Amino acid sequence: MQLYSAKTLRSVCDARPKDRTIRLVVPINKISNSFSEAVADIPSGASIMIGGFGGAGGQPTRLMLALRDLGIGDLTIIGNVAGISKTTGYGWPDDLDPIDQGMFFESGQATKITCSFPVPGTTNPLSEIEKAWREGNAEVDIVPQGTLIERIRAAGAGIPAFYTPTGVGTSVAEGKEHRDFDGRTHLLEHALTADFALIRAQKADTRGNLQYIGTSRAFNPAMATAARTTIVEVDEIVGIGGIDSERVGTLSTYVDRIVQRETGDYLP
Amino acid sequence: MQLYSAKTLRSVCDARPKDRTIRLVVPINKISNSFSEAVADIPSGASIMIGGFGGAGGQPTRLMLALRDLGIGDLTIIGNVAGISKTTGYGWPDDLDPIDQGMFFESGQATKITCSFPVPGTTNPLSEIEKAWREGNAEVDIVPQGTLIERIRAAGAGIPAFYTPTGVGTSVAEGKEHRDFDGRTHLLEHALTADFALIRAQKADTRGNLQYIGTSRAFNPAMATAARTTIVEVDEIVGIGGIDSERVGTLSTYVDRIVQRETGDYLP
Amino acid sequence: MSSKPEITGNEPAPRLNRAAIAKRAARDLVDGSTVNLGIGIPAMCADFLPDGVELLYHAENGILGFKELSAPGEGDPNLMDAGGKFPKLVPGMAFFDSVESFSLIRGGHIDVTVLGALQVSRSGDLANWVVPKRGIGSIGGAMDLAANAKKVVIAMEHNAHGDIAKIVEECTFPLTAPGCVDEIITDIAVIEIDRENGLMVLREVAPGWTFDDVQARTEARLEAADKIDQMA
Amino acid sequence: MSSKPEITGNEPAPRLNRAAIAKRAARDLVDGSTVNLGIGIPAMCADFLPDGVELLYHAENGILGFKELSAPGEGDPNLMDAGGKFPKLVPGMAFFDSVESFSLIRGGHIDVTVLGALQVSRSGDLANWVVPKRGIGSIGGAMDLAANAKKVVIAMEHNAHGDIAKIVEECTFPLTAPGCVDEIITDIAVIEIDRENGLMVLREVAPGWTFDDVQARTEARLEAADKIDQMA
Repeated sequence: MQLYSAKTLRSVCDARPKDRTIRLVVPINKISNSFSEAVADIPSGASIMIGGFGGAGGQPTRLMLALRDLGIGDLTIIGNVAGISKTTGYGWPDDLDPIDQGMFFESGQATKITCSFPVPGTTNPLSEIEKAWREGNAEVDIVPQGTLIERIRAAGAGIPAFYTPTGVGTSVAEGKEHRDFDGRTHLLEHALTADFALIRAQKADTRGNLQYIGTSRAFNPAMATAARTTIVEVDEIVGIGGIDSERVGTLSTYVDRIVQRETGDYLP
Repeated sequence: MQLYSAKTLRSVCDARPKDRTIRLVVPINKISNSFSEAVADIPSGASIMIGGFGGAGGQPTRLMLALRDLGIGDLTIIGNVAGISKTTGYGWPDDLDPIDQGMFFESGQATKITCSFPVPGTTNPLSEIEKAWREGNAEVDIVPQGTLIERIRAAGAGIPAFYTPTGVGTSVAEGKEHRDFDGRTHLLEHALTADFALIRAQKADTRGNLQYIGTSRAFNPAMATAARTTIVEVDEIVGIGGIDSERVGTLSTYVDRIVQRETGDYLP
Repeated sequence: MSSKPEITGNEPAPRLNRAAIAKRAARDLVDGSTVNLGIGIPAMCADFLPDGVELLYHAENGILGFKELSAPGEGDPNLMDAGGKFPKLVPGMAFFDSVESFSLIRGGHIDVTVLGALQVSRSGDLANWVVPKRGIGSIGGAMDLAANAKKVVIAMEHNAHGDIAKIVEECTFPLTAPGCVDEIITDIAVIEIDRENGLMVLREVAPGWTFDDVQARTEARLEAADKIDQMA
Repeated sequence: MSSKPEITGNEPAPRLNRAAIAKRAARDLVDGSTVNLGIGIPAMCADFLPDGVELLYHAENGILGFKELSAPGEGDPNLMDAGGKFPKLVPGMAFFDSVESFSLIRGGHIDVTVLGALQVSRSGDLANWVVPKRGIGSIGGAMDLAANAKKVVIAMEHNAHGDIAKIVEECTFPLTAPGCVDEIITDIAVIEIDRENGLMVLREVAPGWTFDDVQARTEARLEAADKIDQMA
């Protein structure tokens, strides 16, 4: 075995510019008293991941409403299926008026969205995102869903970039590095982070462990790992031990703030 | 928006050489009657992932014993902590003689291992892997644990390669591509697949969904996705619905064969 | 832009309806396979499975093993499919997040996906996510599915409104994935794509239709199979 | 190879024992942080946490939130820590697989890791996985932890058997990660590494020891802090 001295190795290794801010998990401090308090420090110009898949289940609807009411602007939104529920009813119970990410474009607060599904098949009526895009008020960055979630996962997992076969030979591939592995062409895709993640879970314990239910996981667990600050809306906050250790969907280390919904909230 | 014709795009896109073998999930066919039957078609020269972390929990011990008894040779083993339990007792109850991946080196059946932790701190007595390595009978490829599991995950997830900061400036980085992202140097690492994965779970349903318990997950779920054929050893086979939909740790699509242990098996 | 094939005279016989297209597509689905069905005609395949065939349905938002939908007005928002509908909770289902869902797709673990299309080219290129004149569209999971499923089947109406050809020599719409389509099932034909040789082989026609009838409504050059069967 | 520093005469005072090294290292652990402790002296930190400090312990094999170990001969093989011991099941624990475990590490979500070392260089290079003369070693999770934890603390005996220096100008053993160590806590000293300037700053000495005593047992050049405290 050869010996390696630091001197020869350092030539390929820059100093680590990693974020060394130690993030505490002192349980009591994670619980916010209200949705408005939980989002109060989000500044204009922030990038914000919004969890769920699209539709009511798994969407942090109360946090979104609080963010809208905060009135800040120039936001970049990162979502998945975005802004189509209001015009199509997608993923919402029939008896409720859908609420979706289009609200930030209706209000003019958001100027950009990165997502996989920003418009429905029909254009009558126009969705808020398409309206803003047509009027030149919003940049819409459309990413294949698998690439989008993998980029978010990568940001949380310390992977700055990876190769994927998805999107090769399409407009998605424009300007991207191509590389063949085992005779198949792939694209280089980069990690996607954000200043904040607003996510939704069924339960949190006071330490910040989260439990999800059914298909409400979707983008929530990965976004929790990828944003600098993760804020979660839950139906219920329970004590330590109130979540089965086998069913923790997001580790407490990733969670910064928890807000509990009011009992009997009519919104899903 | 520009239009893209197939002709201009094809220049960057090779035909897909992907594996188009359709893998069936007909439930009844997945259950093997014995451990020896489950491994019977593994040929000499095969690459074999062995799940768990190291130690008794999550290790497919009965499948390993059946593989050893099959008597085939020239095997490449892919594991994690490997072959240290027998000499140190690592991860085994005090009252049992530990069984570990060293058995394939003791028997001379394995000629290579890719793993993160092949030898204990002490050399007295020598572990089977170290003995085989010293005698020139085994190649030992030592990979950082996080890189190893991510490479296995990548193989299952259709990611041929990714960048990681781990290993930069060490012997692990030799001969690998280096690239800076955001001012930090990273290594390019490649997906790692295998012909077979032998894994361990607590329960399977007849369709092949798996449930894990405690820390017995470890390398098992990722290996199930990465190998061409996945064989699982379980304590119990239950009917459809016998596993909570919220607790499926490995999807049935990934599982090819299931073998149930005998009730009251003294081995953990 | 899409060209209008020259069609002389009336249609030789009625076209199949959407349900019949789905039924024909369902006939090729192999028992026990893991399947992802797109919205529209593809989703209808689930209603027409042959006896004894059971499929494991995957939805991008994180379910494997769902079956029928809840009645309108019922259902749980936390148990949605990728089309925004609410399936019933059935035994054997598995829930997971989007990372795992797309690992399954991108990793090549989906046996078959049935999708709709705007255009399919002779070499199997698929365009199904954006209409150029609208300028904005939704990719969703389509690019991952088209590029990575083991088999890609298109179930669609053969022509767009105004008899516009959708099966073309080369796609003029932005692609979803090049060279990915294995088979096309329409209201008048079943076409297999021999990608290696860049050939479209007509295998079946709707009752009362001939090779020439189908070719007249298809921009791409078709080859005739040794024996052309009747769709049923 | 490692050089032997010139040591004249006997030790000025007894060195701290292993428990005392762990106790000193434990003093710097911040309440509520996510921590991974290596085997040996680092693992002993858990026994010496100051009052009111609660840590969230992470083990590579997939637990967050474990506490004390089961009694010898007891414990469940399905509830192991990364050192191969069996912790007790306590409320608030979370179990996960190795993919998630190393996403947590590599993603920079571990606040502090305390590890042992064979050598640490003046610029913070760490060597702790292989002894060159043996030629084979185990990396395990050490490279991921050393390269990616927010803070890397080394807790070890200051010298190897035979008074061999472990704190050196440049490592001669194969590295675990370059430029990663923030602080070293030994049986005779607490040393902070100012990586930006490539300086090792001696902040504390064991009772009865002086800067010169420690420097004599250290190959790397040390700087004296403005005030050198006594370890306690």
